Amino acid sequence: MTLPPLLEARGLVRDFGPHRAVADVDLTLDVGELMALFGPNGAGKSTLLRLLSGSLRPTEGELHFRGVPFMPGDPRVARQVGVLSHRSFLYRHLTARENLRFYGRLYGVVGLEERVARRLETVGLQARMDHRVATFSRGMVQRLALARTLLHDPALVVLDEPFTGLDLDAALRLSRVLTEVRSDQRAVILVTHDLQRGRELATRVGVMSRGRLEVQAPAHSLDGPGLEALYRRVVEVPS
Amino acid sequence: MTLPPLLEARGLVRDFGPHRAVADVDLTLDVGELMALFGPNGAGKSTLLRLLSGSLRPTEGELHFRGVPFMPGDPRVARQVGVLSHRSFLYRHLTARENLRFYGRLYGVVGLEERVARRLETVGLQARMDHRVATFSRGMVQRLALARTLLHDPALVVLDEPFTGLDLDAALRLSRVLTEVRSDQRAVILVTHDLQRGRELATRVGVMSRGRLEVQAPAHSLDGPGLEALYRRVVEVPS
Amino acid sequence: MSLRMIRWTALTLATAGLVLAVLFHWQVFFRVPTEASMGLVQRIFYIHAPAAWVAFLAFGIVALCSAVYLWLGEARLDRAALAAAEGGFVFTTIVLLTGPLWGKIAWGTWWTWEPRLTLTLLLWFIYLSYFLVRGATENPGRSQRFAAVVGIVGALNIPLIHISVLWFRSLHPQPVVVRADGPSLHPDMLNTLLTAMGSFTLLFLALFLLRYSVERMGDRADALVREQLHPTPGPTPRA
Amino acid sequence: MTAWIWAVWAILHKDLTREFRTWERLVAMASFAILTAILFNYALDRTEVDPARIASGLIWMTVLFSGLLGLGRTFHLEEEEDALVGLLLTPIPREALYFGKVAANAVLLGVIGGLLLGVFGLFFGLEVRGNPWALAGVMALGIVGFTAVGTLFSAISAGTTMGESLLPLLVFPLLVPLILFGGRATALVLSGGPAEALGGPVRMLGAFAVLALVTGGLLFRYVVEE
Amino acid sequence: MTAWIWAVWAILHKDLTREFRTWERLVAMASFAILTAILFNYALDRTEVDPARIASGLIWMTVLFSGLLGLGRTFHLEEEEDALVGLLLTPIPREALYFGKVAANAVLLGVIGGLLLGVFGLFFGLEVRGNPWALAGVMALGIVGFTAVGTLFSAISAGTTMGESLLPLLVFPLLVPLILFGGRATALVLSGGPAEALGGPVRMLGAFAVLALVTGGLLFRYVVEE
Ligand code: HEM
Ligand SMILES: Nc1ncnc2c1ncn2[C@@H]1O[C@H](COP(=O)(O)OP(=O)(O)OP(=O)(O)O)[C@@H](O)[C@H]1O
Ligand SMILES: Nc1ncnc2c1ncn2[C@@H]1O[C@H](COP(=O)(O)OP(=O)(O)OP(=O)(O)O)[C@@H](O)[C@H]1O
Ligand SMILES: [Mg+2]
Ligand SMILES: [Mg+2]
Repeated sequence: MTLPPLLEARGLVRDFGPHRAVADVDLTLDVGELMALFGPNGAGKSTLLRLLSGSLRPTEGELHFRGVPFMPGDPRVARQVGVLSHRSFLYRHLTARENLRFYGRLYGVVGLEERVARRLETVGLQARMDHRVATFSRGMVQRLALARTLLHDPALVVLDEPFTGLDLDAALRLSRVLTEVRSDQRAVILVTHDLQRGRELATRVGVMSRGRLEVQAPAHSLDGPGLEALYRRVVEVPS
Repeated sequence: MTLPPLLEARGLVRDFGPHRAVADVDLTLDVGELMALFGPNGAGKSTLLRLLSGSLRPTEGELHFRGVPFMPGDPRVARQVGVLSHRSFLYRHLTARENLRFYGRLYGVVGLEERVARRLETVGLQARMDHRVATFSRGMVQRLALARTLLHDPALVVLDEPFTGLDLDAALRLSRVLTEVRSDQRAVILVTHDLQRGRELATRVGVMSRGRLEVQAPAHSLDGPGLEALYRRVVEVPS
Repeated sequence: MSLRMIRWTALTLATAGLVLAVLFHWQVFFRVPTEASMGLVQRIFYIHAPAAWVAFLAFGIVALCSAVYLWLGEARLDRAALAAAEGGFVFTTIVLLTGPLWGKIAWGTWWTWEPRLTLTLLLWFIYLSYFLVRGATENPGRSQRFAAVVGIVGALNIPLIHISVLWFRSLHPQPVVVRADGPSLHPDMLNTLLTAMGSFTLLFLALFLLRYSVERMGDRADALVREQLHPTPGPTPRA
Repeated sequence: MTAWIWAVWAILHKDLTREFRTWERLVAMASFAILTAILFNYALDRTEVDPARIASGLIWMTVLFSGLLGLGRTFHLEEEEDALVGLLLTPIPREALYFGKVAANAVLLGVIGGLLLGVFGLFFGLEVRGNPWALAGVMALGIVGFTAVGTLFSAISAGTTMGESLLPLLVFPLLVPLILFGGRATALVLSGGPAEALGGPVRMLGAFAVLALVTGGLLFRYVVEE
Repeated sequence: MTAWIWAVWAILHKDLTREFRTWERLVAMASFAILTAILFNYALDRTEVDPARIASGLIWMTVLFSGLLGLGRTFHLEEEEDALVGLLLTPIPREALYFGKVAANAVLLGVIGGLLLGVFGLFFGLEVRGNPWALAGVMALGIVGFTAVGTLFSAISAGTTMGESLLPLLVFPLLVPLILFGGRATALVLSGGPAEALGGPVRMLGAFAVLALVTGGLLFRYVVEE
């Protein structure tokens, strides 16, 4: 018997008034996969991720998580998804630790304290954990946001430009963590503008343009120049 | 006779309470230069830029612009500086064009309308110029923020992680613009975590760590691996 | 039901309503006995009360459609609610105009602070905010849900308005029709009232349908724009 | 169910932690309340009317205004870094979020309410100590109703481009009964009126509170869901 | 100098564009004023006092409330994306920024104020048409003073972590005289009192306005200075 895919999207559409941000996207994501999404500004990547992570209601189309259809706000799914968006979702007046504790409680994380400590250590913020987020540098905020995203060991990790503001060291840590997640019967989908880094991390790459997910290809089937060529072809060719 | 440098900083220090974000930085920037600053998260890069651009008052040290000392809020200097920070400085409820017009007026830009149009075109936002910024994607906001920064043809351009959220095309355009600026008897100082891209653009590179500007070197004296080695040495070695 | 049909029914209803309107005006001026205590002005009653009831009916529809809309998320229901709300707003305004006219003569004042009057005025305000909320968000779906909530909560006032005259000592007459022990009216008065009632109801329904069809056409327009911006996909490049 | 309560508590705890770190809303509401009391003192021409006689009404007006000031920001705090989106991505039921917020706001307003009674008692020489329990009870009932409505609509106004300025328009029409009965009940207590007379308004306040909480709990999800 | 005026105008224009793009905010504030009037009506037990007698005081209270509602947000708009920082990086003098903001706020409040007079006139049956010019004058003076103070402090509170809620705490003590004299002047005009009696309070209002504008202009730079 074969298990249903972790996440499956059929005919996803999202309109903002007259503007169609995501147009008819089909996508399946299986455990052990790490998908990297590329595309020009305004292609609809963030909107697609918001749809997949259930923080935005699709205008049309349906979503299945482990074979069961779901709508935004379904707790069974929410518990297993971790999301990093353009904004950090953090409270500027609470300390790093208080932020994680708070979210940990809402996710019903068990053994919260030492889990929080561990995550803070993964992103290298132990030293600052009792400082208010308002005093953090951009990269520190991004690190904390990542810790928040991974806090409850989500089965599906959704990351929108996760490398933003991270220094070399932090970026390296993140790559390592993501590879672990992938190889641990969980799945990752991320958006980035850095083709090479995306390709190296991913098992599969996809390119969006004008709201459409134009191509998908296994990462190993492409080398650096190959991916760039593909990207350019998709973006230039008006579909 | 030699002209004084465009920007000169001596013994810059900035404390946040007990925490010293920038510690005793000396820096001179001349027209025709493009300096790229690197450093780990929390090194003090953004704070340094805020000091140099006069949006933050130094705890100690002094700043000279074309040889004349200045303090934050000095209009003579403000007119000639363009700043891009982590935040966009834009009004979400105004359209792209209204935003640029507004700032253009404040900078006393002449021939505003067609200047605005030109800038919008440089960053490739003509199509969306009459949409409210609130409806923009992250990259679009970043593009508009760049347009705002360059609107008044500043002699000194200060950019904090300007490539954030830009797609390949936009990043290319930006690189081109910056090179123009540099070769046009003006100067640029930017922060980025992308060593290679920074090195290719820059005439000079600097690495910060723990608030200190540890090294400065002409860009051409370093190849990719060389720079990375330098960076690691500076960051690892506790100074 | 097709838009064309909707518009035709609307027109027929409108004509019927107008006919009845003529009829009841004839009754009001030539048929019904003059009420003893208040004299001629009392004849405003035949506009005043029916208007109020139709308004109630309208807001009832708003609440109903809104509730179901929230439940099913069916855009049409939202449009219906909006259409009904505008009708209700109009008729409430009529009540708020005829009331004072009557009051000026019956009570010697345009307005007094008296539960039913105040609550009616507040009802008017609630639906004013109903329209405000619609326009006031970045994304349409959201404002529609907000409006729905306002519409539902606002309707809770209606029973209060009806009961108010019974609960509080008040100038405003007690129910003469809708009361436990049946209508207490001269039969001529009663059937005039009923004619007026019917006329207003038909007119309201006509207005309702017309507005509804207009809203629907708006949706069509959006759809067309979208179709232009995103023509149905051609062959997509494969990797 | 326990998870449910746990979540409510987490929200409450978070809001209060933040509050007692910045004192933001408490300070604002408190000062607003006190100074309003003072201003009423000035605004009302003593020769025309003895403020003490109309105090009960003014108390409720002040609770209302300072309440709006505080409530208006509950969801703004969440909007700052899109934290609200983050909250909605967590598996907690939306109702838990709502009741958590209501609880937090009720606590804040409770503090203010108590303060107000004291202040007005002082300025207008009211007999607050008469039977404080009745007074507290009335206050509490009213505040619960108020926050139940206010929280729901502050979620709406925070979601609009108009922000707080929309809130009063949304809630005032609904709060008339509150002002009316709250004021009447308070007046009765202050004037030491008969207990049975108190029954009516108090029952009304109770009904209002329950109705508000139920509708709020039912509708909230639709307000916040994206 | 021309550059200076140009800048003031740019700010004013920007704020008003935002306001009038959608009349939302104005409508909201206006209805807020009206609703407050209604609530006052209810809060004040009519058997105890005839609101008409104390209307002038209430008018000013309401101006204040609705004003705070709007003022609180003036710099909030700028904070959203750190736009305030961006403004301070432009070569315009800080004073220009201040006066631009004051102007924008004054315009808005002016509209509200006028509306309020109408509403109260209607509800409380005041003789507004008596001599409208005197009324308008008093209103205008008061509003200028109010916005001058309010704008300055809304800048302060926007800078503090406490956000705009801190505003009332900072502004109210200063506004007591405003309410006092404004209320008195209005009362005099409404009751058609002797012109010379009016002189006193009006002069005070004027003094307040001037003083507020001057201090505001002087202090503002230090408030927004990073
Ligand atoms: C001044 C503003 C007034 C307003 C806002 C107002 C409002 C209303 C409303 C909302 C209703 C419908 C209530 C219901 O049936 O549940 C109503 C009904 C009625 N009004 Fe008025 N009214 C006003 C003035 C007057 C005056 C001055 C009179 C006559 C002295 C009057 C006489 C009636 C009568 C007889 C009914 C029908 C009562 C019934 O059968 O239920 N109204 N009014
Ligand atoms: N709330 C909104 N209202 C209207 N249009 C919107 C809204 N949000 C997004 N859009 C539009 O939808 C399109 C896709 O936006 P999205 O943020 O998904 O792009 P993106 O692929 O993430 O771009 P970037 O790489 O810059 O992040 C854009 O054209 C944007 O203008
Ligand atoms: N307002 C503040 N209050 C207290 N500490 C601050 C404040 N702003 C910055 N800091 C501290 O100053 C140090 C430098 O911050 P800065 O933003 O300059 O770092 P950075 O080099 O830009 O890092 P990144 O690469 O993440 O942007 C950090 O440790 C930060 O915590
Ligand atoms: Mg994006
Ligand atoms: Mg930085």
